[in-house]
Amino acid sequence: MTGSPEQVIRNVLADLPRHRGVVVDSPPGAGKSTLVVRAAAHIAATGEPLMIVAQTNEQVDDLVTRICAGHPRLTVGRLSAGGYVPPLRLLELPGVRVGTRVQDLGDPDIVIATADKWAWIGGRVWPWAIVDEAYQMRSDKLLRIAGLFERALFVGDPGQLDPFSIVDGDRWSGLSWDPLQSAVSVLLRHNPDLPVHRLPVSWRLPASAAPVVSRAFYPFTGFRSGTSEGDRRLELATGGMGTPHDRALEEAARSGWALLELPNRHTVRTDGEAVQAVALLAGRLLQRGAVASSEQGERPVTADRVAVGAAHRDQVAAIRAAGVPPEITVDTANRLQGREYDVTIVLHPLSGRRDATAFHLESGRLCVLASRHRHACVVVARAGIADLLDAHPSAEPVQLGVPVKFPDGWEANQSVLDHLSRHRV
Amino acid sequence: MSDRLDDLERRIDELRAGVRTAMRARDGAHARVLRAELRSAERAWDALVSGEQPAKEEPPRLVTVREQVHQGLRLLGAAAQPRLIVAVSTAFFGGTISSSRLTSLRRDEERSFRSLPFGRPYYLCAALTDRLSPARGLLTLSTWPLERRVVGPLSPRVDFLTCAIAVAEQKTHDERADRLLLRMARNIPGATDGTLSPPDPGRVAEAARAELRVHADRDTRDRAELAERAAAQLGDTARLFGAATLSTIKKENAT
Amino acid sequence: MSLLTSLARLRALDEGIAQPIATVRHCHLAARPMVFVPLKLSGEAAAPLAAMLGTDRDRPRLLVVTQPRNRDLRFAWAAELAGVLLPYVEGFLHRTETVERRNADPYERAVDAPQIVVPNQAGVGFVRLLGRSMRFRRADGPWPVPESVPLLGRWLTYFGERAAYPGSSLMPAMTEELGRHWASGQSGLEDANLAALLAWITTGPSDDAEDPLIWPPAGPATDPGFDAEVLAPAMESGSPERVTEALRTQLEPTWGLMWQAIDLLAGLEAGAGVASRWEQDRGSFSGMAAHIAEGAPPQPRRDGAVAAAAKLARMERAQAAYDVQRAYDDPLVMAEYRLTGEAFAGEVVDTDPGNTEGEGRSRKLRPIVVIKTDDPVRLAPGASLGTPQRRGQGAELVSAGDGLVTVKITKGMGRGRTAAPGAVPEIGERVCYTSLTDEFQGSPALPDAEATPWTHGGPPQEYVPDDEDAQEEWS
Amino acid sequence: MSGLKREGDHAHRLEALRGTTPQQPHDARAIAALAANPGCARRALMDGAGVDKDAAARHLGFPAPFGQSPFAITRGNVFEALVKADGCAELLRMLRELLGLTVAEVAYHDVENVGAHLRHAHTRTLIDRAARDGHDAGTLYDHPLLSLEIAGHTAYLEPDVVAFQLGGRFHIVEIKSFAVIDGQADPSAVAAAARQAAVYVLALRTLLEELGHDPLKVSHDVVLVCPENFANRPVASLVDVRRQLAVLRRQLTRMTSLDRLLEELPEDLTFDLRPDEDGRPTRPVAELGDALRRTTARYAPDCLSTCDMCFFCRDEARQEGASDLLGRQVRDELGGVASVTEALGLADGTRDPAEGQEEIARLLRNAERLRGECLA
Repeated sequence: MTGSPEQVIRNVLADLPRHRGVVVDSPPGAGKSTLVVRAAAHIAATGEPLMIVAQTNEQVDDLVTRICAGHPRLTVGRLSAGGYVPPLRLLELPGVRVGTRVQDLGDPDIVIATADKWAWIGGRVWPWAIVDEAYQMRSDKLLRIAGLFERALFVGDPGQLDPFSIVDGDRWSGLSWDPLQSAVSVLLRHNPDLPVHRLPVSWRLPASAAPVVSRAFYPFTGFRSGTSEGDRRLELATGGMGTPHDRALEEAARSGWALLELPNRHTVRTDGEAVQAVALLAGRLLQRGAVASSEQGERPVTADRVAVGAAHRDQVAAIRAAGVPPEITVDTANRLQGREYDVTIVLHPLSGRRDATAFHLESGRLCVLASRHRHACVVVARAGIADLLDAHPSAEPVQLGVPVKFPDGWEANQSVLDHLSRHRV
Repeated sequence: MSDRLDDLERRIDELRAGVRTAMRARDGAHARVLRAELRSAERAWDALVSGEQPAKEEPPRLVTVREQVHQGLRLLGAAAQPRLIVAVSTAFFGGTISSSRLTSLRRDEERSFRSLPFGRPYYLCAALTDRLSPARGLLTLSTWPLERRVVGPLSPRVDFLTCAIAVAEQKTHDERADRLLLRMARNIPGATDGTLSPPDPGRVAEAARAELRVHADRDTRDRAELAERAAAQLGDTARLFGAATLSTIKKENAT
Repeated sequence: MSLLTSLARLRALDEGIAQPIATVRHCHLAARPMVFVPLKLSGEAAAPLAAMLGTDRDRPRLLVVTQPRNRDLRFAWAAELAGVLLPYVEGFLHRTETVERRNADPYERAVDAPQIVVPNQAGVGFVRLLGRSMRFRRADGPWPVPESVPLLGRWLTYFGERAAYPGSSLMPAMTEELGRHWASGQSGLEDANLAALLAWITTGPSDDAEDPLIWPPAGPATDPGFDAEVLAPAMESGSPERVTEALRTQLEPTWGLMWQAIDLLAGLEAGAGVASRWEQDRGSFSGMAAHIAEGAPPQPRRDGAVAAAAKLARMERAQAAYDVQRAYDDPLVMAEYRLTGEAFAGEVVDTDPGNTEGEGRSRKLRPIVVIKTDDPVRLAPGASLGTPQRRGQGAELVSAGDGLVTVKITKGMGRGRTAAPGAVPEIGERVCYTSLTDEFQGSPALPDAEATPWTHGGPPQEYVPDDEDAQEEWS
Repeated sequence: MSGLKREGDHAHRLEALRGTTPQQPHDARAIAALAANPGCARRALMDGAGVDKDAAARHLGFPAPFGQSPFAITRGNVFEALVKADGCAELLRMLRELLGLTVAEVAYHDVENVGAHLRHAHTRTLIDRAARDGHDAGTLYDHPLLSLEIAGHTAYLEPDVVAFQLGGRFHIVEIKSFAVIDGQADPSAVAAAARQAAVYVLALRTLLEELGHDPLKVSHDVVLVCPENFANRPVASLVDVRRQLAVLRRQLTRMTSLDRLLEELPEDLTFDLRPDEDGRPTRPVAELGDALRRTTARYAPDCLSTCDMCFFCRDEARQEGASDLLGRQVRDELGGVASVTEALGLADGTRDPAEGQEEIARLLRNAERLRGECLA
């Protein structure tokens, strides 16, 4: 691992005028947004117009807020689709204008929109662009907007879920412009000489989690935690009752991880017992008045600081129906990407399964679920995942000309499971 | 007659099914018996359908296989595999041999030599490996110097380039010769313009010579050393057809 | 596959006969389909061995390459194949209708289109490879072929590509179509065997279907035992008749199965969306014909960046539409969504047809319908809904719980102050609502291929088929 | 001490399982196939004991549905000969184009020249010399013979060609006759080739390690040579086999840890075919069947393309009415319900859910209700 985060950011900024494209890989919570805001201000300071591309409306709004907070004198135009209702906090910002057409925005320093919205814009070329969450963006989206800018900074997390399609895209596999590949893969295959930087420090993941996530999902590049052991503390205000759920929360508060293991059994996806356990854990966490203290100070872990993650939508629905406090976010891995919480409760994708499919083994899925927390992550799973991995047949097809993707989902799952087994309740 | 044909067809179907069932059960012996019956039924069917026994016409053979191989090797001027010899023979001498007929050739030659040493003006014989054993699948001429008949590590490549030059330098070029030359030229750096059109023979020869110069010194050295060993250690038969094993050499040396 | 299909498979296994998983037919069946059963030589990528084809079940054409390693014979076979397929395909180009388009010139669309039916997915793959191996050949130059061969290559490429397009019926694979309508009591893998699948549907499972001596494989791969014991000796004998007869024995059984399968599918009534998808097929077919008529070059070896993105967008759109249409056309398909809580059906127990929202000029009719359902509803309030009973309408979920769902109709009520008769479901009517809706959102434009950006390799070299393409060896 | 004893027992038990049937040697394909269904105890035991599964299945009256067409075999042989013809002229061209092999690097060693019995030793010598001498070593090694320890037995492996002098590293060359068309080949065929090549990579790495060299001198990129498009002309592609190597290592480790499976077996259990003098099995079929049925198979339809025992196990699954017959996905969807009648009983309500089955019962009953409603 080379250089401090500050040094990396400076290197990135220095590279911007030297290359047509610059890529920055950012592991979970490594200050990607901070980098985007810094780079935006840096470019805007040159007086040249900048466009920013993000993937979802929430991400766009979030970036607008951060840019305005950090650089109140910059003017920002927020492009949106017709049906979009901007949140109040955005309308209150002085330098921000919202509109559906570029003409409506005046002539701001920065124009920002989702990739989907940018695809409808034409007739103008920006000298600079920043593409956020570029690993989650499909390359066909990039194809639609790449004509809008001359140079670009691509920022994203290579460890999360790859983009996908509802149709079979095998016909394009091996092509350097395979539309189903991520924007970054296609960009780098055509421009292999572009510099790729890596943010080396996760500010989100605590010292207990960074090495685990790094080893399992970023085995070749790696990253470290920005905080040391003991910098983050999670305390439960009220005592437990000695139930497995309480003990799991105590273990998580103590060590940052807990595996609440249920008896080995093959179940349906919406395994009632596991769903119940997840809901119970979420409820108990709030009841016991968890308090998180960190370099940001001390604050209670309120419902909005807790998330519950699962692999499938029907699991999410079942968990919700099982009585999770409504303010707690419950969602699939896909939709938790890029989010941050104090504590997460995860239903393990392989829990209760008899056979692992490629979907279940996709390393990005587990990576997202295991890297959203600042303090602790509680995993609920049925026993037997180790046997399931052991029995997993390996017959994945191999496409010529498609670079092998690492980490392998099997290895990543094994690595995480190995760590979790030390925090079993 | 059509009754007879129907009967035969039914019988053939039965036999085929029987053979395939036996084969799936890996019952080789039973399958062989049925297969023999099947072949005779099929022959009878052929005879009925075409009204006569199909007699395969052998093309008139003017030049013996042996002589065709000799011609081919003389043209190539280096140790070569049967496949290449056949291609050369077909392209330049209107040859009719197939490489399968060359498999027993070397053994026949050896037998003939043993019964009457040096009774013929030339023998089709083996190339010799660094162990002085016969190299697999390579033919040479007895009239060549030993240096040309031994193979060091670089010799397969050197021989290939030598052969390519020889093919390129042939005066007459028809379509078959062009195709042979193209096939060889594609594997020599700089010998083609990258298309599938017939290559320029001069360019091919030039490119082959250029690569040859890279290997020549070392290969010549290796061959000289091998040839010296062969001359010193092998008797007449082994010098032409290769020493079978290490023990053969010892025995031959002893006598 | 859903639990509903799994249950049907379990039932099939238990009862020894396949179970329906569709109540209507979801593919178009042509009045005069071309059944095409090709065989290839083992060990080769696309060396044709034989094909049985035709539009008349009683008079199949058998085309055979009696010596598959002889390229002249192979090209002759290709020309023969063109002699059968091209007249069939081109026969549909004469009768057309004029289609008006918004923002574009009107165009001519064939009133009917060809349909080439192959036994299985591997058959489609083989057609694609055949097309690939033929379309670059030329009628002049060093390896000349009959002019019809490259033309056939372009059509086969087109059909093979179109087969991957969701909902298209120009080149259906029989086992796939059967499998969309019936669940057998065997695995999906075993369903790829046409004889086995048909046995499940008609008479019940039979191990005979896996015995190549009784039911030869439906191709394009032949049975290795047949290759070893029958075909190889026949070829060696040098008797074309014997080779032909041998291959006939391998094709005739499948030929019969194919027509049996067509009859089975024909026994189902077509779903409502079938005609509109076939209309798209006709449009696509006419487009391809126009393309060829304009003298455009053959399809490139692989899609360029822009073409790939455009095709992906079209295919995704087609897939979404196909999924929605099948559910709206077929209650048994909709049941899969009811099972997962994305749809619900039940009886209307209360209505407020005159409910309005807003005041004055913006006052709008928003009838309320309350439905009693046994389905597990997993839809959040505010979810927008559609209904197969009134396809023009849109609705919104107001609340759900305790087996009662309240729905507000938000679209398709017209401007009147009261609802048109029949527009609002009556009490006692059975209705179904689902969050699955087919709302077409146009996809944004792609750059022209010449303007491919630097991120995708820049403008591609213009594709001109060269001599190398035409002379590519056919081993 | 006890570990040693256990290991001895283990080997002894495996010998007993095989009985008088000759040991079935593992080739690269068989080793690569170990990963096809690792959860199957029956297969693990048969492979571990070196039982000839093909012979067993035939004897049981369930011959495997595999066969290779003579046309495919001929095609494969002809293609390999073409690639290796004229001192590997085609191969040299491809290595020069693909990996930048320099023109000077052409030295060719046919390991087989020494005769079959010395091939393995000669391979060792040549590879040792190459790893030691570096640039002065040969470039292509034809017909090498490598070995790998599989569950206590030595398996001999024959890679097509080993190439050296590509950046100072050894590369396994794998020649296959399936076509690469416009840059793409059948992904399952490529995967099979990659799994097989990974076995060679591992064997060669093991050899280097034994000889005291750096095992990573063997590249994890293998050179896959296939016919291009519809012609015979070979084309080479690099295939990264790191994933296959990881899987292979896991499977080989599993092979040596069959203890748990062996412990559960009755003492006298054997899969012996009792071959007569001609090698024909004489063991009563029913007896062999019973012996095999005392081990647990994990049948899945994928077995139909990967395991010699597939028809036997499918038949067993049918008799048991196992939902495995319908595929892994169906089986997984049914949660813990393994039998068809049980699932149907839960669906139509004729059977009360056991503890833990309430959920799947509810889902199945709902599905049954919906089907009934729609088909009425």
